[in-house]
Amino acid sequence: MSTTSSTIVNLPDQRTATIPKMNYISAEDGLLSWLFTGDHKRIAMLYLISITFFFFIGGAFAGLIRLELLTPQPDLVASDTYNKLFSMHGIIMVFLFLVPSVPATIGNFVLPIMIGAKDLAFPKINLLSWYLYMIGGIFTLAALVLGGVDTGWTFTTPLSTHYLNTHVVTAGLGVFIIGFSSIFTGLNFIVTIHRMRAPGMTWFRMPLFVWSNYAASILMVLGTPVLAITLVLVVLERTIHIGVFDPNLGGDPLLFQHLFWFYSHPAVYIMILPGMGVISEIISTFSRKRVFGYTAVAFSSVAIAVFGFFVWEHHMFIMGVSNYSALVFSLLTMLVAVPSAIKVFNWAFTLQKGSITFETPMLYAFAFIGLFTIGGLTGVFLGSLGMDIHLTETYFIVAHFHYVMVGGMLMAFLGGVHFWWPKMTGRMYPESISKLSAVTSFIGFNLTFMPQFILGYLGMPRRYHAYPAEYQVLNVLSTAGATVLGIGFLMPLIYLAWSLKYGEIAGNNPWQATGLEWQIQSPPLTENFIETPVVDYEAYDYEWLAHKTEQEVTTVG
Amino acid sequence: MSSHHHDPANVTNPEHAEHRIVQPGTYIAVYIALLIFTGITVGAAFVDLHIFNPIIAVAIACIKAVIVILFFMHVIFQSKLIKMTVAAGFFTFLILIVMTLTDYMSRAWGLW
Amino acid sequence: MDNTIVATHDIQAEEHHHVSLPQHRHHFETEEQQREAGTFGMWLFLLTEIMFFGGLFFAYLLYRNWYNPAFVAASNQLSIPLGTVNTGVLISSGFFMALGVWAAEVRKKGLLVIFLVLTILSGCIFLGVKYFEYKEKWEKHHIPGASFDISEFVNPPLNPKTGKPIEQPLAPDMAQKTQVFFSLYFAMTGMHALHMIIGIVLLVWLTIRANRGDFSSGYVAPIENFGLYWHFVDIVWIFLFPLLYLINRHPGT
Amino acid sequence: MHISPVLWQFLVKWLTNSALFPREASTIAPYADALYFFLLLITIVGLVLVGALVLGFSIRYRKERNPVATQVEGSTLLEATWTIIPLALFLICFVWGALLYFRIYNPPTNAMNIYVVGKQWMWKAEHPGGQHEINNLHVPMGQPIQLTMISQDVFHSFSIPDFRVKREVIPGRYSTVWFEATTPGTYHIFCTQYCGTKHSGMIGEVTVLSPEDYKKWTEGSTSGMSLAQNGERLFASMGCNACHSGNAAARGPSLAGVYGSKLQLANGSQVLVNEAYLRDAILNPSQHLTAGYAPIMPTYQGQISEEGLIDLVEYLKSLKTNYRVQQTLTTSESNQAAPMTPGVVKP
Ligand code: HEA
Ligand code: HEA
Ligand code: HEC
Ligand code: CUA
Ligand SMILES: [Cu+2]
Repeated sequence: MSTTSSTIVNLPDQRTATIPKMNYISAEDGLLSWLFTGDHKRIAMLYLISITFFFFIGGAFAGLIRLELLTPQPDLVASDTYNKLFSMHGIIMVFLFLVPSVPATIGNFVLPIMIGAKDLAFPKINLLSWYLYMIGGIFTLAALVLGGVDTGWTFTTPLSTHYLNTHVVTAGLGVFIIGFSSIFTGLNFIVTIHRMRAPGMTWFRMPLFVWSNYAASILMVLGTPVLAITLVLVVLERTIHIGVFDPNLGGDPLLFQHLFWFYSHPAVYIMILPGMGVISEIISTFSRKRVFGYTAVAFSSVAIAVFGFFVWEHHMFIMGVSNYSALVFSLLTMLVAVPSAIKVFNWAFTLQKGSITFETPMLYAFAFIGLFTIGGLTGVFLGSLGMDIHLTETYFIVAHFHYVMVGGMLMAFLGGVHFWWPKMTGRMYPESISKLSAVTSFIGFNLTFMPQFILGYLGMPRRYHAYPAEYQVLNVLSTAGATVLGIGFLMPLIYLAWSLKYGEIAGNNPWQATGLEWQIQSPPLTENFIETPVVDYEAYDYEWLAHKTEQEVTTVG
Repeated sequence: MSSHHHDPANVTNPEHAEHRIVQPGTYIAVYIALLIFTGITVGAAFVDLHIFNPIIAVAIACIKAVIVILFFMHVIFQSKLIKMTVAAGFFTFLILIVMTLTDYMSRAWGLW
Repeated sequence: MDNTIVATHDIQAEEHHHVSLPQHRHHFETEEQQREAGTFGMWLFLLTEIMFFGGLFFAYLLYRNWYNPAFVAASNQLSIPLGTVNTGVLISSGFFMALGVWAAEVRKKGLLVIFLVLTILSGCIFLGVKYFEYKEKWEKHHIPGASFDISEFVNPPLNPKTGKPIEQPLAPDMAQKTQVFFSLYFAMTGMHALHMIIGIVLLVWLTIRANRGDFSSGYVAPIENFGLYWHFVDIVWIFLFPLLYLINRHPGT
Repeated sequence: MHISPVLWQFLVKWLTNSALFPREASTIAPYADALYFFLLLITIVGLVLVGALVLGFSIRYRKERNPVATQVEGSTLLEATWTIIPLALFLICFVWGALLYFRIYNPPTNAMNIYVVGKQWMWKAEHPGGQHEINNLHVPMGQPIQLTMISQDVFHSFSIPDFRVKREVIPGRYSTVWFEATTPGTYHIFCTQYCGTKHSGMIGEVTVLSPEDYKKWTEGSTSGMSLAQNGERLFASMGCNACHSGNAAARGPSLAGVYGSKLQLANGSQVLVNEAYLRDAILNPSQHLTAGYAPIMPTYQGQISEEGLIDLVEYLKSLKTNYRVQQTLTTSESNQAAPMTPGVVKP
């Protein structure tokens, strides 16, 4: 027992503790038993490994981008190579890393357990989803190996359909296939949440992580198919020259933009909502308090999902859409920002009167709140029509979305991985070095992307391979920051791997958290629960937990 | 199966409906209705009704689709959850159409 | 300390004691739960299909309004008899499918197999007719792309009796836009046909299983859920038919 | 501490030279900056507020000081507060942004029109007087300039950060933007929409001149033919005047004074004839038939470049009577080159 006054970590006696013999990892041996598993926890692990792999590929591209931008001259790579770098960086980071990040790994692992289910509703479809992801990933890698693709992650027509001779079709098909993997994950979550809750697990007893993944799943199911059909049309237009988007044949290239952003704006909420769920869990656990305004936070997730469908045109404000319609979409954009504000303030007030400790996941959660607030409020700049004219297509956008995607979701993802690591592996990560890495990435992050806001207002366009010399100072800062950031992201890779073997034994509930997943052994059994749990307490009920622990101690001891 | 596994809330659960077997009679009625409506659409297409031609065509198609959804696809006997799900799908489709049309319809505003 | 609600006794003994059907999956509490989960999952999948076709329908709506004369002229190239027959065929196949579900529910194996086979047959007829329609377009160079030919719309063939063109001739710029119609025609009917082909493959597999007796003892979820898919494909056609074939069939306006 | 003098100079230069904010060189820039500062203010206030709450609570309620948490359910009053206040602030941002947007995209009526054609990867500017520039744009100070822009291939985007204006340049359709420069000097033009390999090379400079210098510049760099004159030649050589001869018996309508008028279309609607309409009438004539005429006008799609179209459009805009057309008619029939009278060069 290692509880000091500044931590809540509660580990079993390391001399006698062991990892339970029977668990989902030891249940079966051999690679095949993983490749044909139906166990949501094993699939989560498969996903974790795959997305980490793709993250570092995407990160390597980011590194090369930043290196090239160190000097104003186009000296490191040729311009078409540079274009391929940011295109592959964007495609990989968005579709192969960030969209599946929290839902397919952490969500897959803990969501069924949180609601007391033995598995997701459709284990085979869950596995299929991973295979689709891998096939899509292979397509994308193939496009990369064969010579890359330089459309940007937005596949803008008519550039992508008629003017580039890179591997657009391969990459497009890759994204198409990954889209179905995402659809199946979302579908599985929705059915599971509706149908598989344990007795007593009412909607308003569900952890907020479940709510936010539910909201994100709605977006995945309803948004992704539109991207799919759009990519099909792009591929057809490129291969057999049908004329749906081609202005020379009478098509409207803006139609592509509409259809693309109809998915891709909701997609940015797919990329943040699950992370918000992680933050709710972490903040509650480490301040030992029920999340302030539980219902408001739960409903704000759903509100973001619903309103998220009404704002896509804000990516097209200067593209020649009708000014009146831009007006409508700008107004709606302002509305969709409100639920995020509600969440942020509720998290802040969860801390009030809590009993706060600062373990690594909590540091990531703090980073999230700060960085997401900056990223989100700069989103309001962009939603404000007149301001968007000056800011759009500059580094301001780049900074905005890295603040929400990297500063927000990636930090949440890392926080979540640290938070549930003991549950997933049965072992603790090393605490001090992980704190160091959290702080490193926070500093590196701000150094990388804060200068980009200024660059953007100065007017430096995005997707530029060379730039006027007066922008260099800020770019140097940014590149320096990216180096620090890269180190901050590499460290967890190393020490988490290390901890698989040498980490301390975690026990069932190192954080003394209330979720159902913490009431079972770590790592869990294949079946999660031997007997279906009956839930008779609200989410985040620390009094219930204290009471239960007390009882157990008295009965066992 | 031990009894506490049943959620007592299920009895009035809006997500739950008794399973019901639809009899062939219903299917035959629906089948005939669908064929008749097909005939009507084709017939209506040959009559010049100006703006009403496409409206009628789409209206009939909608009626046919609703019949199929309700009876062939059993939605009328399904739980509220399924009904809401179906509605949500078409609602999102409407968002796509209506919100995109805000752009296309108002592009020429101020030019007449 | 051990603060778990999970006892650590042997799990094997506990497992699967409530199973009543071999198809029942271990992680569902009851068969009913499994069945409803399946239906719900299928419906969610159909939602994605709605949105998938939704993108195409919007494109159609837009260009039909922009290039109405071209859409009218191009639409009149499609054969109403073939389209109507195919609509009938597809509705019949949906009807057989519905009866198949009923047969499975009342556990009549023979009937089930018959209805499934009828469904497959009607599906194949539909695709066969579609093949001939496509072939005609191919011969007339109405497939979008480099070889697309607009001459028929600029100079419509003359009616042998009256000596007048059978269609309103289109100005060349408008005639170009018939290509947009055919692009959408092929994209939409092609996607629809693709769904039918996938459906027929699944149907064959289901028929084999039905013939083995898999669905004759109360386990009908695969048949039911496949039925939902098949009916959805029908619905898509129910819209495609008037939209593509019947835009304006009253000459003189 | 020793800093290399080169680096030092560089830093000084950078700090004194628009280190944090771009120059304000157009009438719109101050408006944009005002909104920017307002948004920055909101962001800083919001960030400080959230930061203060999080840090304050973290210090006050850390475990050492507060070993046992007090459970609190939530508060409707607080929820309402942080729904309504941000909403109100965001709505202000919306209204302010919308006002700015319409200011930037609605040109004043007295604006001088310059055409810009974007193509992979260069900007071509065409002044009404016939001056052509590549990756350069000379404009007079203190005069509203409207750019009518079109792309020959893919999406581009015409951006002058120091003016705070930007607009997508679209294939197949005119888009417009306007500005009024306030300070002489040169400023960056960027293509900000990703447009292929040399996207980052699609840059240029806008040179703001005093009205006198601008006049000198126009005279110095004229090619001798105004856009309208070029258009007139095209009008003859492409055979437009065969139908648009201005005679009552002509097969096509008279085009004199058509620009700026309201046309009655065959489908019953009315349209205002602007540049975009003229361009479209040449490429897709049957899409908006003028009432009373048959759809006989051929399409010129693919037979004429965007520059040619601009010339024609300028010519049609300048066409106040049919006098020139008839002149052209006779000269072209007699197989002579179109005459060059500077009289029609009125933008
Ligand atoms: C995770 C991803 C994510 C998230 C969550 C967001 C969130 C938001 N985004 Fe962002 N966005 C992207 C990812 C994301 N975005 C990407 C990838 C692009 C570029 C795509 C490309 O072109 O390549 C983009 C581009 C983009 C644009 C288009 C810019 C352009 O191209 O011209 C716009 C315009 O409106 C916008 C707006 C917003 C808004 C209003 C939000 C809102 O949801 C934010 C809401 C949050 C807050 C507002 C913060 C919390 C509020 C408070 C704490 C209250 C503060 C207190 C007071 C005010 C008192 N985004
Ligand atoms: C999830 C999304 C995500 C994430 C995590 C990131 C992470 C990063 N991104 Fe990226 N980014 C996007 C999404 C993302 N980005 C998108 C969508 C675009 C737009 C693309 C487009 O325009 O189409 C973009 C564009 C973009 C640009 C603009 C390019 C341009 O417009 O010209 C820049 C420039 O600085 C950049 C930088 C970075 C940096 C420094 C990181 C850092 O956070 C990365 C840190 C990580 C590392 C540095 C990895 C560390 C490991 C190693 C270095 C090991 C190396 C291994 C080997 C060599 C084998 N990104
Ligand atoms: C074969 C005859 C013919 C030729 C050649 C022709 N036009 Fe036309 N044009 C017409 C007719 C008829 C109309 C009116 C019906 C319509 O709108 O299409 C018209 C309409 C127009 C209009 C729309 C304005 C209005 O008042 O209706 C413009 C602009 C125009 N033509 C420009 C041109 C130009 C420029 C050319 C040459 C490049 C050209 N036309 C060649 C017959 C012709
Ligand atoms: Cu042109 Cu970028
Ligand atoms: Cu967006």
